[in-house]
Amino acid sequence: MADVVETAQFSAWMRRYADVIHENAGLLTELDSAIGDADHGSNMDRGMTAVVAALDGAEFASAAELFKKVGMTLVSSVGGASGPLYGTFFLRFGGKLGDGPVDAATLGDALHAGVDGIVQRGKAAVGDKTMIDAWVPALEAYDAAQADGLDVALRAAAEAGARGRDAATPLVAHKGRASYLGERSAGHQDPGATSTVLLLETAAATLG
Amino acid sequence: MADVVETAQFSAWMRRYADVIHENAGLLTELDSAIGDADHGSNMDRGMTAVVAALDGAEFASAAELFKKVGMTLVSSVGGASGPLYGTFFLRFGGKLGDGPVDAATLGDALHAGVDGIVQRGKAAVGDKTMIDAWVPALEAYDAAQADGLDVALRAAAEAGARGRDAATPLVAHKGRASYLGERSAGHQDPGATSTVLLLETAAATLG
Amino acid sequence: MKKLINDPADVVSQALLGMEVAHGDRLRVDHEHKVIFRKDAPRSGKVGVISGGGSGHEPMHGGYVGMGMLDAACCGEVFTSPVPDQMLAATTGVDGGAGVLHIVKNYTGDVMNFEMAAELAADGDVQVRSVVVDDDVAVQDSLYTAGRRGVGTTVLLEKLVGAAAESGRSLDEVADLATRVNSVGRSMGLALTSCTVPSAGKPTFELADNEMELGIGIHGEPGRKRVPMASAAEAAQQLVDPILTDLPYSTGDSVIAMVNGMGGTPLIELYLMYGEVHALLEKAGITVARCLVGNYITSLEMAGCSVTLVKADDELVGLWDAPVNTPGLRWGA
Amino acid sequence: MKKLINDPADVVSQALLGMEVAHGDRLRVDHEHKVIFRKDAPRSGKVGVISGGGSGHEPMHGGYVGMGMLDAACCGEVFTSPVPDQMLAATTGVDGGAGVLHIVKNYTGDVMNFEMAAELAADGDVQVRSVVVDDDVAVQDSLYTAGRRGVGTTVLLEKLVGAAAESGRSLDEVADLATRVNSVGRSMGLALTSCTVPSAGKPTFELADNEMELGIGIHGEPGRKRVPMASAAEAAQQLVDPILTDLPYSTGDSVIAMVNGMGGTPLIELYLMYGEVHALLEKAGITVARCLVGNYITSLEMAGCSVTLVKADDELVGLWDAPVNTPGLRWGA
Ligand SMILES: Nc1ncnc2c1ncn2[C@@H]1O[C@H](COP(=O)(O)OP(=O)(O)O)[C@@H](O)[C@H]1O
Ligand SMILES: Nc1ncnc2c1ncn2[C@@H]1O[C@H](COP(=O)(O)OP(=O)(O)O)[C@@H](O)[C@H]1O
Ligand SMILES: [Mg+2]
Ligand SMILES: [Mg+2]
Ligand SMILES: [Mg+2]
Ligand SMILES: [Mg+2]
Repeated sequence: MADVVETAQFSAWMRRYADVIHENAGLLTELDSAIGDADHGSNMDRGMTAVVAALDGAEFASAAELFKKVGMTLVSSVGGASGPLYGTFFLRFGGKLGDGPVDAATLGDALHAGVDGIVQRGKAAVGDKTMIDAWVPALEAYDAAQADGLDVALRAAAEAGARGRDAATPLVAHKGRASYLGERSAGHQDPGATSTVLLLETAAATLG
Repeated sequence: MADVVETAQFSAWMRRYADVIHENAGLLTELDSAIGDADHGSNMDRGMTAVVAALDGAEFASAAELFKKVGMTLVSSVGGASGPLYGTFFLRFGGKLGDGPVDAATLGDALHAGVDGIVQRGKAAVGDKTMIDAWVPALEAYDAAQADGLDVALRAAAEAGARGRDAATPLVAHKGRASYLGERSAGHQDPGATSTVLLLETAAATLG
Repeated sequence: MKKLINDPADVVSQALLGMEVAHGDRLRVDHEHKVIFRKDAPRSGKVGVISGGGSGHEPMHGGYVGMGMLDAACCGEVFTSPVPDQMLAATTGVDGGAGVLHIVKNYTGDVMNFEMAAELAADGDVQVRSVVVDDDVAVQDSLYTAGRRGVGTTVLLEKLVGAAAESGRSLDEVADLATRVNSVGRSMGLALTSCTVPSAGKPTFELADNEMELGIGIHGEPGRKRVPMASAAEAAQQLVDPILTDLPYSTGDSVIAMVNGMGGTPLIELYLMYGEVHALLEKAGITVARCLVGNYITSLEMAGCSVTLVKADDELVGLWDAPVNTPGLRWGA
Repeated sequence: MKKLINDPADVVSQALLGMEVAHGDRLRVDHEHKVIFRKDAPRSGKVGVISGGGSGHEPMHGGYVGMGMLDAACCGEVFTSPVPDQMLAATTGVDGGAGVLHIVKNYTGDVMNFEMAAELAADGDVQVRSVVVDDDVAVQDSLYTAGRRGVGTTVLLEKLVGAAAESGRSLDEVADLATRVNSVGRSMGLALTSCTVPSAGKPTFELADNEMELGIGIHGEPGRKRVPMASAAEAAQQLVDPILTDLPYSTGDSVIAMVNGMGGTPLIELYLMYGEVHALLEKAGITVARCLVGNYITSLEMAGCSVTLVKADDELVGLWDAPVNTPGLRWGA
């Protein structure tokens, strides 16, 4: 268990996330078919494929630079709601990482900044049945466990994110396309919350 | 068993044929779906419904006049290939019936004239897989049995027509829409030959 | 059967009510005869141009009535040729003293019904000439068959011939032009799905997910053969090749090209197909002078498309560019 | 999945190749950014009008690029908003010094991506104003939701606003007009079938033979509720009533009306539906000043239709009648 995260680990996180998204693209699109427009899987897959292509062969002086590239790449390749939201997340996240190795507190600050960016762009709150329903409890769990170290905090965040995702399933959506369905959105798992939990899980596996 | 047909019987024939067509409209359209354009049942049904409407309340001085009305009504209401063909049949058929009661020989002449009209308009020959494949053997059988009286002759015609219809089923069509299918038309029963046999069967049942 | 209709028996007459209120500024509908007239018909001294056929091919023919194209269109039941009374009403209704051209698609029913109408019109002293369109290369032409079907070329011919009539040409000139256009027009189509005739209530045929019908007409009928589902590039080849081998082309030839949707295929796919067709023509040294991409001659909601090529010289391109103002085709006006 | 495509991943870029060769006389395609430009853009001194969104709605938006309508359209992946780079390329590419209007449909993704592009464009000294179209009465508007979707009014707005820009109005005038059109435009749609997003490979939802989806958008999504399949007359009522109760109408009001097909419904049914809609409006004392019947804003091959009404005064009717020359809408030119 490391106390700090190196830039190479962040890069590994992104590559791992790209793989996991590719494997789960069908699932994400399936979830988006029920309450959206059947593209979340292909959107994320296209974006993370572009991210890997952008990372390949490139050298980054810092994690901040790496995530600037990730964020810009997602903004420029995904489109839809998830492009600006994940793009903004990584831009803001990277902006908080500084130049050196990243400790648990810095990582926590960065996660908060990223999620603040999502909220600013998307104006969703917990209970609106969006990725925010996974992010907010994940941040709370991370904060509570931060003192126990990066690894523990990230695992706690992933688990809390999953619980948040599931807690949103019975809800009626108030934001995003799912909101157009009104009552019919209840009982369906949110695709964006699902891809968020995958991001947290891969973070725990690669950064911890 | 009558030796002559009265105008009222001809009228009954047309009404009976209208009923039989209505009952078989689904079958005729089904057959036309396989090798045509799925409308022979509704075409004939629309036409014979119009014929019955035209007969209702009308008085006809002769069978010739009655069939002039039938033929014109079919021409004006059916469309497609069957409209002009059946229409021409009845116009020519009626033209040969003369003013008085109709005996077996006159009826035979009239049937021949009607079928000649179909051939003139449609230029089909036996083996082209059209209604002609039912009509031609029916005429031959009628001619052969004519001396035995109207009733026998009409029954013989209907049976020969049915054999002709069935003999055409394995053939490749050379006329009508079915011909567009080439080899694929083989093995399917021709819708127009089928409605022709129904006409002959109802003739045997009502005129004999 | 899922259709936005009220009663399978009334589809055509009710659609005509909609046409009438939608285009009342330019069109007039004779509901008794189910004929759509150009509002200002008959135009004195102008050759009248009429067409017609079964319904279910919209916008053809009713959508092509208007300045520079048809003077009237006869609407039969779905996929059923209209009856002679309809063509007669159309013929007498558009005759401005210069005679009337009948544009007939080569189907036994259409040909016979139009023939009967022409005989009746001649009795009534209207000069009639007819052109029978038979452009479908999927069907072998022979004295011993019903001959080739009339398909996509009909649309282009109605535009070209309509422009000639509008410009004041005589009946013989217009009819000869029609014959010439037909002689240089060829089409080929394919279907990915069947369609449902309202009165039949269920699809005309069934097709597996990995199959398509090649060599279809425009009446929802199965095609010449069932083949494996192909990519757009392969499909384009299967449509273009038989056209190019049927009518000899030389490098430098020019065409008016149409990639036509059968009704249920979205425009994004038709443009993609057009890209493929255009590339094949380029490879064959053929220039596309003008083109149409969209639903112009359809089979209800059938998915699929057809390709039509009309070999074009300067005269035809000039007629093509002439103003036209119909619900289905409009430019320069 | 049966589609005339080569690869689900390349549908949009390959369709753009087809658009380019089909309409190269009037349009120019930036393939890197997937932007369709009017060939003569930028026009000095003219307000640039751009729009864009996910693909799969053809002819919208690319088919509405041309004289009197859009100067450029950004083509996203199927049903996925384009990215800011695309809007930025379009914005700078059409700016003739008079500023650029962004026509945005109200979807979270579209709004956010256009916002980011507008911020970038402002950095680059292009004056940008945006209008967000939100005309779908199926969705309740509220501060606590994503608001109403942008659907059919978008087409009519692009025409009206395009005419205003063409006539030389300023950016503020054009943008204010856009806001006004949006405020008097309302739509409602229904689906008889789902559609298949190419990358998803199977239909977004399943619907029984006796059911339809009422209150759909344009992304192949299920609607507000599943209701029993209805006759055309009933369906027309289910579409028109919510529009007329949402925006108060009085006897004598005039509208521009559109009966729009979702892609897989044949024109014969759309005309039949238009007849029903027209009759309902007449009963309500509303006059149809102008109308469109056809596939104008689609969801791939979905069967179904939508009704859009834009309350129209003389100014709007005048702008409507102004010449337009695009692949999807053309008159007077
Ligand atoms: N306003 C919002 N704030 C946060 N997340 C949102 C918002 N709107 C949508 N989302 C998320 O985006 C996901 C959908 O992404 P995607 O399908 O890629 O885009 P689109 O909805 O444009 O098709 C939803 O499942 C939801 O989690
Ligand atoms: N040239 C012809 N001569 C005789 N009968 C023909 C000819 N062409 C078609 N038919 C008959 O017409 C029948 C089809 O009639 P119908 O379906 O009503 O018309 P359409 O083919 O125009 O749709 C065929 O089954 C065939 O028996
Ligand atoms: Mg989505
Ligand atoms: Mg038939
Ligand atoms: Mg027919
Ligand atoms: Mg999307």
